Amino acid sequence: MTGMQTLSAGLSVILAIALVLAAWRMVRGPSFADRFIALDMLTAVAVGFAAVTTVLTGRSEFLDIGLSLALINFVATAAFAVFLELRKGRK
Amino acid sequence: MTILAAGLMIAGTAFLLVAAIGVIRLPDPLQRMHSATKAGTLGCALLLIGVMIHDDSGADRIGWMNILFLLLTLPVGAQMLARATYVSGTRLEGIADDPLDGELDRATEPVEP
Amino acid sequence: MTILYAAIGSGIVACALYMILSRNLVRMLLGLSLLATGANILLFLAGHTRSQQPPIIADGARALTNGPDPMIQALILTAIVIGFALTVMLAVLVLRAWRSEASIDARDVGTAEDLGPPRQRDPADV
Amino acid sequence: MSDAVLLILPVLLPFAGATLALVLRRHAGLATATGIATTALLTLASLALFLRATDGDPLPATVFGGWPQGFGIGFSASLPGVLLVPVVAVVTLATAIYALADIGPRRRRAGYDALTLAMVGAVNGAFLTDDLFNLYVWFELALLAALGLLTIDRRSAQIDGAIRYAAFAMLAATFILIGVAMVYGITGTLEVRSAAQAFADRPTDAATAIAAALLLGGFVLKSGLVPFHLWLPASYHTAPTTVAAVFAGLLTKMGFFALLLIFVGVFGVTGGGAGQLVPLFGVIAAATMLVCIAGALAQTDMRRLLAYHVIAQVGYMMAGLALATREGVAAAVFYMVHSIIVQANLFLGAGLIRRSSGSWDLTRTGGLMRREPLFALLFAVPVLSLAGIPPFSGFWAKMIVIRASLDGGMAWLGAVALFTGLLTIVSMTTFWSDACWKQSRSATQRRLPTSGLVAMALLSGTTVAIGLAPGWLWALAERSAQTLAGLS
Amino acid sequence: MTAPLRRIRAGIVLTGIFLWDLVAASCDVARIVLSPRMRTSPRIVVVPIALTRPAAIALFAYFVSLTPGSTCLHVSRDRTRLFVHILDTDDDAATIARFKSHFERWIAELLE
Amino acid sequence: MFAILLLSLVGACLVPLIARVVGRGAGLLIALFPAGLFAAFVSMAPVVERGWVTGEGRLWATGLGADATLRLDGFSFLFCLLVTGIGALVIVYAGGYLTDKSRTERTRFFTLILLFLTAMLGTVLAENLLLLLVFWEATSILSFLLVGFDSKSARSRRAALMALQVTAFGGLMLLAAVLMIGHVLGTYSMATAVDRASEIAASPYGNAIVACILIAAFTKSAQFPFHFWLPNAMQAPTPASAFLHSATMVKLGIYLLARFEPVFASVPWGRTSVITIACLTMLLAAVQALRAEGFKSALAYSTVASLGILTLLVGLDGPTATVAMVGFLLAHAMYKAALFFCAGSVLHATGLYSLRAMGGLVRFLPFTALACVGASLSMAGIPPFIGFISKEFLFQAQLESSWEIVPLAIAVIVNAVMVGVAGVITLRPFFLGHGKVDAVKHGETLSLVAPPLVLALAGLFISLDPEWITRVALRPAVAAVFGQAVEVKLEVWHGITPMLLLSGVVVGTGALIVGFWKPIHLRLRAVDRFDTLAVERLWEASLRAMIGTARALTGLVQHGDLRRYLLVVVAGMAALMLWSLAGAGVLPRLPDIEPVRIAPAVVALVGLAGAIAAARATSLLGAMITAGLTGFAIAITFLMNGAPDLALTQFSVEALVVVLLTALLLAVPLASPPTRNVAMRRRDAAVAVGVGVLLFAGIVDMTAGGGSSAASDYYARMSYVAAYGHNVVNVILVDFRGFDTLGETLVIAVAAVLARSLLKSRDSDTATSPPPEVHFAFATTARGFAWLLFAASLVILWRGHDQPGGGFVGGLVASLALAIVALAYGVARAERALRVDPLTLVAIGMALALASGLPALATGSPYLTHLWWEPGGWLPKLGTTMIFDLGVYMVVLGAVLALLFGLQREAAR
Ligand code: NA
Ligand code: NA
Repeated sequence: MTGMQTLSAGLSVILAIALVLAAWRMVRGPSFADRFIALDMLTAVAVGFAAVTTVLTGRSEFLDIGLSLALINFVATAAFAVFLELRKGRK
Repeated sequence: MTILAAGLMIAGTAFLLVAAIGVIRLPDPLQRMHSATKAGTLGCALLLIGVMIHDDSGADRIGWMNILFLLLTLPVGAQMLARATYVSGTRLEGIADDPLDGELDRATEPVEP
Repeated sequence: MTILYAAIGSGIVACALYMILSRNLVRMLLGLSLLATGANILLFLAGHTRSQQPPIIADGARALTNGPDPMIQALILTAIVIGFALTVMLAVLVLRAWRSEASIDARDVGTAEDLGPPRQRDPADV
Repeated sequence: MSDAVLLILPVLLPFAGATLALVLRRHAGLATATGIATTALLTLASLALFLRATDGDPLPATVFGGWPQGFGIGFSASLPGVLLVPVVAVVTLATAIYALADIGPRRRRAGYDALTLAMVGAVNGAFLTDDLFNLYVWFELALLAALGLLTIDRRSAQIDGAIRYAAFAMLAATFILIGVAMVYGITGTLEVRSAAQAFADRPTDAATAIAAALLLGGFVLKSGLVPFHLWLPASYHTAPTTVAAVFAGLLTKMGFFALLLIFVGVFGVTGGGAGQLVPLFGVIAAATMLVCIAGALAQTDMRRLLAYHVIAQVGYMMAGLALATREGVAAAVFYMVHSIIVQANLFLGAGLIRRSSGSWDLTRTGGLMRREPLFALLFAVPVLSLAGIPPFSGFWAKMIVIRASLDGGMAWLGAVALFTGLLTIVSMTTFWSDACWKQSRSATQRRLPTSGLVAMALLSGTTVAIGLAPGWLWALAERSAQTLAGLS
Repeated sequence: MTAPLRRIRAGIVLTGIFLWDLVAASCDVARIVLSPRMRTSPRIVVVPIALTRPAAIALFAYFVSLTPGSTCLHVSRDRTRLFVHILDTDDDAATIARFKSHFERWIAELLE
Repeated sequence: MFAILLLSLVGACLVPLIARVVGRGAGLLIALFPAGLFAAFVSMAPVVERGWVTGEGRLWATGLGADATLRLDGFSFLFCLLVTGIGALVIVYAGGYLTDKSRTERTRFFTLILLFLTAMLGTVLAENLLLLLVFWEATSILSFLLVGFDSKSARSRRAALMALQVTAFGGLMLLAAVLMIGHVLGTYSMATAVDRASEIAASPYGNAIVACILIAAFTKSAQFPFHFWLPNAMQAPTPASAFLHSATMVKLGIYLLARFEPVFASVPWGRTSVITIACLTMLLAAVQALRAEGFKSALAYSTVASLGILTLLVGLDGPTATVAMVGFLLAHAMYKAALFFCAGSVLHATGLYSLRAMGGLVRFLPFTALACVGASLSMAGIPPFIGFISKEFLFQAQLESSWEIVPLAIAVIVNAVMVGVAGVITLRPFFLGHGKVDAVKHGETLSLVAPPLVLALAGLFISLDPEWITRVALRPAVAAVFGQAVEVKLEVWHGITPMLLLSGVVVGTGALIVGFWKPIHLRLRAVDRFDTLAVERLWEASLRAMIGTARALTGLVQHGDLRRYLLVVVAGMAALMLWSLAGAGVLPRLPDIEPVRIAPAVVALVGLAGAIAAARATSLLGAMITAGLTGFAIAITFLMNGAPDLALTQFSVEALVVVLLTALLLAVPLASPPTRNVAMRRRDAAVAVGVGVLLFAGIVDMTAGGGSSAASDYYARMSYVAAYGHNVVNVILVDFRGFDTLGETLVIAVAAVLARSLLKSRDSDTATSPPPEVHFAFATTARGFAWLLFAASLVILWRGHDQPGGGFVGGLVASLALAIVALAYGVARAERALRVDPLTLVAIGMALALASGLPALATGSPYLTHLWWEPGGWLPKLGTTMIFDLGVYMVVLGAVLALLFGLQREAAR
């Protein structure tokens, strides 16, 4: 294992902690908005994971995933925002 | 170069962790959002730049596009979520006078049951 | 690692089954979606994979060496998409049920079996 | 036509037809024409395949993509698959004819033709495939198509029935999926022959035990066997007649076929990792027969009554499998062929009765003997056949199962089958009498459409033909059992 | 200066300001978050918009939001006011002025 | 012989068509057909006298053990003569009797009768037991149709169903017996079965076989406790009653018993049971015959009694019993058929049912009266009629057999009652009570009087000159049944014997009964215990109870609560796995312990936490988001374990699920109050965890087993070399296992069709609701994002063969592009932006995917063999896989959009 790989493995642990924190917010809420804010956080963390995995494996294919992830999760966020706005009028 | 890459990666990861801590610690959703989307973006970007410096296997183009997409999507998503948060009646901490009152319909009760 | 993944996959399946047993149709639907996710983890273990390399032949190489089991990944991919189609299809059904019964409680959505009491019928009355 | 083409046609034709029907969906007439034409071609192709596969000169398996055996998905031209494919085609043809009167432009525009053809293609795929995961895919396709057909009128009962069906089926699908993946994880292959080989060579381990249980549970559910049968009487009766007929004919049999393939073909009923489950088969079979015949006796709604009979019949097939003998498996195959035709026919008949008397309820039907004597005659065939009266196919089917039970040393199972047979007679004769014999108690008295009678004649004729020449089918069933057992 | 050149200059300046703001404000956020007694004074402020083109307004809102510590909540229907949520500020007027001088001016140069 | 049977069958279908053309005389014409058959059999008499003949054993269903072997011996021959002879008379009679019916109905009747005749011949000629069973059941079905011939009458239908259900029950018992015999002996030959009777009795199935045969025979021959269907079956038109329910079909039980006498005699309780049942039947029938009010019902009960006598005779040992049985069989068939004809004529003429209402009919029906007298004398056993001879044999057989006095006493009583009944039915309607009937609806016709007269006279002539019939029919029959030749001598006068004395007693008692019929009759009728004791009610009550039980059971099982249904499945699954594991008797092995990688472990645990949170969530939205968290974590897990394609797909699917489910959640209430109480939740959790634990055990064991896949290795080696792709997963999807993908594509397409069918809103073509008000920034940028996503999807599609991606995920991403448009500007705008109907897209995609495999067929390769073209230079290599993947892409795109647009529209309503 090269030094960079060791570093990446260490960084991935920190990322995992960030993931746990974001997940905590997602599970706890309390509001729906909180949960989706946590999703945005998760997106960033996931891209981070893609980045460190790239280093760990020496394969750039994983970066492709991060690329799409930003776009994909944007749609989820948008859908949720629209949902919240439309939902407010209904019980 | 490797040291620069490592430094950027460490800094990026640190920012991501800080952002995550902000998401936990800050008191209301709008404030948490600042932390999540902006610090998160920066952290990701730094991390990716570090990776690109380290890795010369042709990931540069993808890495930069990755940063670009994050920069494009996260702020727009944040704006939408922010407004939705406001509109859906979520309790906001420390907002004394609300200039949006009368401008946007706001649910009196939070949508969350 | 394998044992951990097996435990987590099984745990997700258990949670999903618990949700499926709810009478709320949307919870049931979410449970079924979760079930597919949990199953995929278990499927992944059937590949006996311990490599973190992608199943993609590197530039210049002619064959995949030291890669994970690509077959099981192809199967999981198929399973993910099928699970997705089924979940959405069930969502469509639940929405229609809500439209016609104004309830998502399975106890209220029972028209299929609500044929009234079976007519008392005398075998001699033919 | 080359052998490879012949093997793919039973699947490719319906799918191509489904695609065309989807393109033409806005024009009900063209969609109908597509459906009929495809079905007719399918019948010819299936018969051709059957004749070619049984002409003595072995028909090689095809691996799609042209890959070597074991490295791609293959179709084998072996029994019982090639025997069931033409049976499916005949039922499809009959229902397509029947649909001319039953399925109107609205249902056509909602995709009736595309959905039916997709389902038939899936059933054929399941009957022909050599690959376990491929089998799973066909089950999913059949499930979705079935749900589409079930809800084609968008009635709330249909939606509810579909939810019940879907919930069960998705559970089953997951269990099956995990089971198949475990087979892969244990043996490293998905191809039935290699998997069978691998299981034969190794001692039973926990993984095999769990995988076998998962596959058993999943396919028991798909076959509608007790205790996982509850979805079937909760949903089948809500479907339009034609659809219910297709379901009754094909779907549960597809599930049972999978049980045969896996527990005879892959595990080998007497050992190879699943031997510990075999004692349960008999219990399942007996419980299915008894619970479901009770269900049938409790009903006066024709569709529900028939739905219960559908499962009770699968119980007989399961009894054959439970014996874990070659004769028992052959009996199950024979029973499948008989049951596919008769069950579809009964639903078609019920639909015509409903059409004529305006009610699904047997206490309000009647008078068809007088008004439609031809119908009464045609309908008597599946009724008597299901009741196991000679010389119709059901008599032989039942006889073979009971005989196999005796030979297999499980006389008690034969006794249960016999008792169920008695109750089936009670149920079916009352059914016929209520529908045809007694006076009509309803105001509606519509004439029956010719297409409906033609469809029934086709199926009744087949039933009579099997009944008069059972030896021919029995020989094929025995060869099927041999082929299946040869896999393991 | 010709229009294209002005635009290029505006673009470069905007990028620079934005990068600086991103880093600086992220550090601010980090400081707030990591401080043991975390104290923020969030505000919703109204920023009057001098821009007219929708794309320009959207870009303005985007820059405001991309900068850590502020998020555009809403654009008034007549597109004259921007409602911005600010994570930590004591002086509304200064914040508004900063938005206008940092972003609006250069966006006007770039797009108007 | 086979030819006769076939001829009979064909004739049964064709000959009755005469009735459609010819009116009144049709019966006489049609009767020529059975008469011809009769003649044909008579012409075979010399052969039968010498022994028996075997029919052709046609190869029919040899594998099943069923062949078409026929065998004509003396006993069969007797039946054949009876069936064809009486059949001819029945048809003649029916021609006169059914004058009220339409031509269609008469044709139907003649067809049924002739078919029945064929079935009877088949039953008695069959040597193969399965063949016998086929014909046996056919007689039941035809009897059913004939009893219920007048289907307008509820009584007829009820009687018909009862008859069918009882006899079909017997049929099943016979089936069981036959199959058990086949199992024991390995053959279905009746002759073999009789030869190896002791072997059958000694087998473990011996008792069961005998019991089944006895039940089958008792149901068919209306023995106690199955006797009740026969009197009810009198709802049949009288000619049918005469034929089926007295002369022929009901004797099939006797036929069976007689054939299998060696078998049941080999078990200790065999004869006792037969004789006991016979005695019970006789007694009961005798009493009921006296209670009977109607002409036909009195005859019916006397028939039951006669069948009891026949059963008794079969049960008794010794040659004389056999002689008596054969003789009585013949005599009874003749006189009872004649009496039924007379009863039918009376009914036909007067329309009256009750014996007490009739009287003085000799004035109107003189020839009928004459026939009735003749037949009754025979029935009463008055010399010189044949009935007398048979009765003498009866008593002789009883005296000679090894049985005690009880059966004898019963036989005496029963025979006395028969005398009484014979007297009553002759005297009361015809000769007593003049003036009760003033006029009749129908007079006598030749068709109506000839058949009974022929039979009555035959009864007389046979007894006066018994030589011919003894030689031709009786002696061979006795020999066939008894197994060896027996000297049979029929004589009216034997001299003073104990039998004659008994006959005297019988006749005397009978005369007393005739004299005091009315008081006895009324007295017996007053005792309604006979009604309540009637097994008929028991049968119906048991049917009712059975249906009640069925209903209760069904209500218990099929209660309609989906939750409990699913609990059965989940718990059942757990039970199956547990059983399998325990039955295999193995414990799961543990895989080698590897070092835990912390980050992936944490990520996966987050996934589990999400699942637990989803299970505990109190709001649906919370459950959706936390379930999404699980999906997200699992996607990262894939990412970190070398599965970029899976990660990408899982991420896309999670996003799409959010988009689609938020549309659903817009409509339904978000609050999810508990639908189960604490106990239910605990139980559910326990069951769910049980499944989880068992799955865990299996999976862990599987991973411990290790393993490698030849196919996977092959794919790794050949993906680039043979299929031109770097991304092995994608190559598997589009090429190695493209057929799976094809099926999966269809799954998605079908989901789209379903969505369209369910969700197509009525106003979809007209104006839609205004687009939602969204954030200005989103409204301005959404279009750009959509293009970006679309471009990304094309890149993913194009690069899929070599990089992560492919048609599936490309399609998913492309649908996200339009989802953005729909979210920002409304569904209608998104639909316009797409330009084509999503379903059309699906269809085109399906066509492409299906067609991409076709070119290979032209080259003789299997379907889906992909063709590649390498133009060289800077041009990329092109293959049909690309068409395939493009098809997949389009199907996924179209299908997701159909679902999405439909859901959004429906939710916004
Ligand atoms: Na005897
Ligand atoms: Na004696």
